[in-house]
Amino acid sequence: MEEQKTAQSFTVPIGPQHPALKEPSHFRITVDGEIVTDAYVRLGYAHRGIEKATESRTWTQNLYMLERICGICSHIHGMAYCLAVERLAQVQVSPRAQAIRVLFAELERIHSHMLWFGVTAHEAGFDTLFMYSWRDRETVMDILEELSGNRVNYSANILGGVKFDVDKSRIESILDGINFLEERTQYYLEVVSTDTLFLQRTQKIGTMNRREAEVLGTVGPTARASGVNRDIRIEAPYAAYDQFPIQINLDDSGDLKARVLVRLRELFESYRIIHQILQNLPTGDLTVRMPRRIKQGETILRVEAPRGELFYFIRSNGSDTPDRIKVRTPTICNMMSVIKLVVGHQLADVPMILAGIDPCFSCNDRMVMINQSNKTSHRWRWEELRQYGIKYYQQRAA
Amino acid sequence: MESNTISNELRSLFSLVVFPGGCFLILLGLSYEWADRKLLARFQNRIGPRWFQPFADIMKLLAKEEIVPEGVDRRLFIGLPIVALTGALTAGLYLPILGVKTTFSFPGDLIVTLYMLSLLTLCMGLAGANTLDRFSLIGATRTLTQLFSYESPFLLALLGPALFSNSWQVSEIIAHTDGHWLMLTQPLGFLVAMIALMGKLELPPFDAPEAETEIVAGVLTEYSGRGLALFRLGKGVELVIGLTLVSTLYLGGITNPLTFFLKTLALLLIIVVLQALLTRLRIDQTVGLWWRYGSLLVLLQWFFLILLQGSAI
Amino acid sequence: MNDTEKTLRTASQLLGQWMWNTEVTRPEPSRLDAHLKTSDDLIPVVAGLRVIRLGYLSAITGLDHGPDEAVLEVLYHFCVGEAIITLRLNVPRQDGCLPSLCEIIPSAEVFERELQEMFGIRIEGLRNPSRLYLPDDWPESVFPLRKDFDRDKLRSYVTLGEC
Amino acid sequence: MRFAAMMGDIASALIHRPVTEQYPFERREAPERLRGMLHWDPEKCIGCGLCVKDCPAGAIELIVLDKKAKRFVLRYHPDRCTFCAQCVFSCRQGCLSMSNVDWELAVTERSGLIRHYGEKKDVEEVLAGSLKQDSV
Repeated sequence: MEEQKTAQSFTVPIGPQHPALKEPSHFRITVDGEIVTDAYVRLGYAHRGIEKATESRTWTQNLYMLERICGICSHIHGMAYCLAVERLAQVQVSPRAQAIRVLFAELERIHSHMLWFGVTAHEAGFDTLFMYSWRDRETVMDILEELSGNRVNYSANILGGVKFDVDKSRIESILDGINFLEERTQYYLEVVSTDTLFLQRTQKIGTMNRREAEVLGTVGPTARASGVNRDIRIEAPYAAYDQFPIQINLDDSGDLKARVLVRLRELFESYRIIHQILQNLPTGDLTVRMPRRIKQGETILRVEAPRGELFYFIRSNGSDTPDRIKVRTPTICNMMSVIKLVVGHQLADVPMILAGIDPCFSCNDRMVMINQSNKTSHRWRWEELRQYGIKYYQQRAA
Repeated sequence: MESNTISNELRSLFSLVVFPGGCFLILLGLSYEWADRKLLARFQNRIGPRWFQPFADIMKLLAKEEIVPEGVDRRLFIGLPIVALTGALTAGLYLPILGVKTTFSFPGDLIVTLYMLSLLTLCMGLAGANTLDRFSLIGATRTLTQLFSYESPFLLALLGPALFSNSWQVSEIIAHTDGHWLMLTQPLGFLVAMIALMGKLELPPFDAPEAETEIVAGVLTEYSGRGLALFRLGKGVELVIGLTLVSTLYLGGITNPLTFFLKTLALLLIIVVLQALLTRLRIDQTVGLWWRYGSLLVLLQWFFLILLQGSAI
Repeated sequence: MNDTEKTLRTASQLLGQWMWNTEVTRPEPSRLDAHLKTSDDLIPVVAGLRVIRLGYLSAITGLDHGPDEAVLEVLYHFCVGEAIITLRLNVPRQDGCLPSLCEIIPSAEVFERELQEMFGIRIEGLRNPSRLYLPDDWPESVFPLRKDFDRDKLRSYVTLGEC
Repeated sequence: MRFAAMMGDIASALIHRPVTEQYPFERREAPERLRGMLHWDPEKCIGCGLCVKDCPAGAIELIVLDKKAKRFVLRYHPDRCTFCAQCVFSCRQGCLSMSNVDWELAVTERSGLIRHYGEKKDVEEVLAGSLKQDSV
């Protein structure tokens, strides 16, 4: 991947800081005129060393750290961790707590998909759609705030159950919000499938057929938009998904339009599940007691995050801290497909294709111990930094 | 005799610096920029900036340090924004800004006006190509590509009224079209002129040259402080002049301040609605649109015009 | 017998036939662990799983059982439906080396690069063996997810750039 | 296929007020469960230290002046706090709560990022002690 500047092609760096990227990552796009001929990605700008850090924290503390792997899909991380630890500890959580977990997960999916929808519209240069979809997203944020007290990082999970109950008075307001969103989603579905100019930016862009999607290892809505029939909520129902079954949404065309449509249609499924849960909320205690030390053993837990399959491997050695927690987030699986897909497209399509997989770099990068800024903060004392600054400006003046 | 020439010169100086040139056009440009942003915000259900925001932006930029990046031609880098703004301001001298009679007038001043308007875009393209920054370079390519695609339909669309009145002098066209709403008799020309104006101003959906999600700020990526302020002022002035030009030629002329504001703001409203409704076009789509449809439509318009004129004679 | 059970039974038979002395365990109802003896077996086994379309590679986990152990453990998780088939493999701590699965499963590349830089297990046959997550100036022989990783020691590697 | 599919929304925006809230000038009432600043009730505390142990961010310090006389001071660091409310759920005595009134966290001075809860004289004693420590 040598940077070559020839007469025909040159390299456009996208990132680590770039308006198209809401999080840091570095892409090197080689273009010939406007056509992309090569692409290269460098990850790791948002590394926080979470996997290593879990080894030195207690089981309870880890819950909140893992929840902060990602700001958008925070609940699903906490939920996967709790389910895995409860399985290791052989603790049975009440059906009510499991249903509330699913309720939060689906609300989170709505907010994540709406956020993504807005970002995609923005990348396409359709700011009106972006503004309106984010305005409507506030509805689900308000519901989450009403339920848990926070708009993101709800921390609804606790080892052995959930923290927040859903009472009668809240059910009403949630349903009101969900009904409003359902109406709006129908409208957006119509907009994205009929607006000529938006279709010009999404139709037949970044097409990936089913075989490619499988070979490139894509997961979640990105894979489902290419017709790969894979959804952990259906394949291996966790929490309360066995009582509230989901129906899969597939699309065969595999282009950006399909990815938009699949995600929007998934929202309807979420609305339906939320209706069902609120109408048939099981009874039971919210929490059960959890031991501070977790029995020795290993477990694997897979859940369907808004972006796709999230994989947790947890190993306990019987103490109050985990031995190893391995997290494989969905974006890492989808990222490689972007690199393959952008080649041959216009430069203008790159942000769209990238947005199409709903990348989450914070999810992606989570494992390094000491990052650049941390490193310098050990070494650069204030005085040194001041001296450096003085020297730099002296040199510049000279 | 002596005093007469002095007062003449003073009058020229006044019209160059204060009204309609210079200060007044700049203020008007910033106000129209605010109106554009505010309306767009309201269409998107937002509050939008307050009336002084564009002024505050320009003040802040003018007060800031101007960074000249390495590897650029310094004189060009500093000179281009000035030329761009001057070009835009000069164009205003041949137009009935605020409904007042044009300051300068000579046969063929319409062509000069159009050329002066293109000068800004050319300067921006050159400014982008001048820097080593890749985003600027791509922005410059796109700016110039777009210029070549909308320029000829725009020119042809604006020459339609000139053909109608058999003159290429703005003041004569005004006199001839007074009261004639040419947008009704030449709807295709009007449509093309409006949309080409949006392309000229690089407003959405024709904002590919400065598409922030792809190439940051396009040609202006490396500009900061004074240079950026001047380019933005130039854009604001161009907005006013473009609106004035189209309303003069197609909306039955401008004779007093009231009609000026009514007609230009009505056009602005149309532009803002289009901005809110449309998705950004890729550069290949923009070029395709202009060469495939824009030019064809305007040629069709000319065809009818010539037929009509021929039959009238 | 449900689908998961059927799948796991097939996998169990397959792995038993391919690896005559592979130890197959069932730690959880939906899981099957196959302990491979040598890294030479890895490619044939994975190819076998691919041939009968048994699962997709979901993740590769590295495990360090403590600084005293002479080996690291690598886990390849293949998922199909609810079933998870895990291939477990011991790799020497010093100069450990594994063949790359990229030929059979292209998406394995990122997981392998991650394993390589986090655990110091060399992966042979990677098209692009460069760093995935770690900074470019990260010291060569420091592997953050090993248990003997010492944060304080790392600081001694970090040099202040020339100002 | 049609142009301008969002015309409806744009037309309706003309009659609808903007949804943006001008925050410092108009404040929405916080929901009941909003997790703002941590509040502590010294009466009920038995000094078990579970909150300190479970806090994932190390935002709570419990300073024991006299365990028998139940003289405790809780030092709380809002800047470290992640507002997860684990401490509230860990506390078996129910002496911790998160306020839905006291949630505007921005401060102009660093000293605002450390809070001491407890009896007045105990807090003073701790503050005097900590000042002495700093000067050493």
